[in-house]
Amino acid sequence: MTTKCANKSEDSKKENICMSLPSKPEYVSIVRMTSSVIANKIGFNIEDIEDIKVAVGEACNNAVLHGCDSNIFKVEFIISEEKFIIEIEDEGKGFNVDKYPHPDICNPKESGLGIFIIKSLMDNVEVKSSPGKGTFIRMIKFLNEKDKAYN
Amino acid sequence: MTTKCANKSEDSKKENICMSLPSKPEYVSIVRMTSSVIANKIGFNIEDIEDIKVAVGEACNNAVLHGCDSNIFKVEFIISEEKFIIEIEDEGKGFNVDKYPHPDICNPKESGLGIFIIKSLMDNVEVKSSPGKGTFIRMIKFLNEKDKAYN
Amino acid sequence: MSLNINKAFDSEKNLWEVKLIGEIDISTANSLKEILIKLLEEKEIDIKLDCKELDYIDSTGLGVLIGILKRLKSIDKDIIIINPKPNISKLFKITGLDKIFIIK
Amino acid sequence: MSLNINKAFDSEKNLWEVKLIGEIDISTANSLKEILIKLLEEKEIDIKLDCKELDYIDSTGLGVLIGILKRLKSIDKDIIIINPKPNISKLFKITGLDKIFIIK
Ligand SMILES: Nc1ncnc2c1ncn2[C@@H]1O[C@H](COP(=O)(O)OP(=O)(O)O)[C@@H](O)[C@H]1O
Ligand SMILES: Nc1ncnc2c1ncn2[C@@H]1O[C@H](COP(=O)(O)OP(=O)(O)O)[C@@H](O)[C@H]1O
Repeated sequence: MTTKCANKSEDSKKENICMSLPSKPEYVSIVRMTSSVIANKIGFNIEDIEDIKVAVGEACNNAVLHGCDSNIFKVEFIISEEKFIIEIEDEGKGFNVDKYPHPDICNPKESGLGIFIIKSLMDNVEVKSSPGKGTFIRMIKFLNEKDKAYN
Repeated sequence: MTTKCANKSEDSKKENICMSLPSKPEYVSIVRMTSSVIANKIGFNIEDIEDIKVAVGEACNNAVLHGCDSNIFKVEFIISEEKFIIEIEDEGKGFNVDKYPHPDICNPKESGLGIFIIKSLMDNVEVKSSPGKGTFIRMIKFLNEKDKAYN
Repeated sequence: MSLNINKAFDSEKNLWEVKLIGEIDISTANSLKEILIKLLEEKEIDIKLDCKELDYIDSTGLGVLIGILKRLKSIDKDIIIINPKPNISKLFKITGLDKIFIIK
Repeated sequence: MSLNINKAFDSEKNLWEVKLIGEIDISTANSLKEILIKLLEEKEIDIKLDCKELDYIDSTGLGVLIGILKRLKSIDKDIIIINPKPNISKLFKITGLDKIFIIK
């Protein structure tokens, strides 16, 4: 077994779960499920859990669709008391983050909604990509005060 | 992100999912859930999925209970058409696999059932352990012909 | 974790009634596309999608629906979406697609 | 993904009726132990466990039940398990614990 994951961070209150999976469509739902199980454990409400599930699904779709065949993609779940960070990384073809197509409702297209949906559903989204090397996306959902109190 | 996983094996028909998690009780159910989602995708019947879930849970319990604090444990799911292999590894205190306590129904004890349960539920179980270094357990469930045909 | 699709021709209202059960995602969107295209090859009429038991849809599923809608709009036909769950309505809303699909 | 425990005193049959809802595992077994010990501190009588809505148990949960049963057996009392799901019955069977607990 060769999995290696630091599972440590500056802030000792944070805890990490790392996954790596084959870049294939049939594995995306496993990551979605895992993200919703973790979000539920952290204490997010149902709407937030759904948002996280969709956003994670979209990022995995991109990793798989634009990743290379017979490759893998990696997911890291970073759990703390007040937020849930999810990082998804592929070694696919990458893209120019400054000029990918944005959705235009007057001229709807079959593709180009993924990142827009992620940004709409999550509180904070960061995308880094190097053409030819791969893509990294970090998304954050903050736990609202009400759900925190409920924990 | 530092996850590293080969996700490749001699047999190209095999595919791997690697996870690493903090050695804490609250993360065991995430691995259980993930194992049952994967088993379901492979095509196992409900009874087999339950068996896999319990066996994986028991192995994770041991990794967490006998692992070191502030450490991690690793899980690898190896998926192929005819079987599901799960490997669980910790860097905990290890034990002597030739003389750990076996259950005795005439004198039931609060502990010592875990490995017995795993061996009862899975088709093939292998345990390797080095005192002071850690423990590795590999368990296999074969897909029966009926479920294979159903796929 | 999978998608079931039940289809029926409603001769009274002259439309395809399609029940979506399960999840539309990257691994199931293609089979939805194939089924809807086959229906339109048989008869190019309105499609009513009953989403009562649809638990999940993502951009790959929305993309399929947009493609089919464009084809239908070009002959003045529509896609009507009924009974969407809150998470599904939300996705149509944030993407603005609630303005081009008929959602009931 | 969690455990709920409802407890009631059945004065007619003089036993504790405990409903287990959810999952007993490494992260919830301890709270089960504490609750059962508290009940026995109040009254050392038979415990009836209704497992109709118990979805999962593992060796940590079985260990708790064994510990409590040993204490009860020493004063000739019992644990009675009712309505176990097939996966739970199976676990009692393969461990031989179906021979020391009363399972209905
Ligand atoms: N992980 C990725 N690797 C390579 N290119 C990507 C990745 N994610 C997004 N892109 C590029 O950005 C574009 C927009 O992505 P997105 O908004 O998710 O829509 P879609 O994937 O449906 O086209 C994609 O068409 C693709 O060119
Ligand atoms: N991952 C592990 N690391 C260290 N010791 C272990 C591990 N797994 C099992 N053992 C040892 O083997 C014994 C039997 O394990 P098991 O049958 O699972 O029962 P239990 O964990 O309930 O005691 C344990 O008590 C422990 O001493």
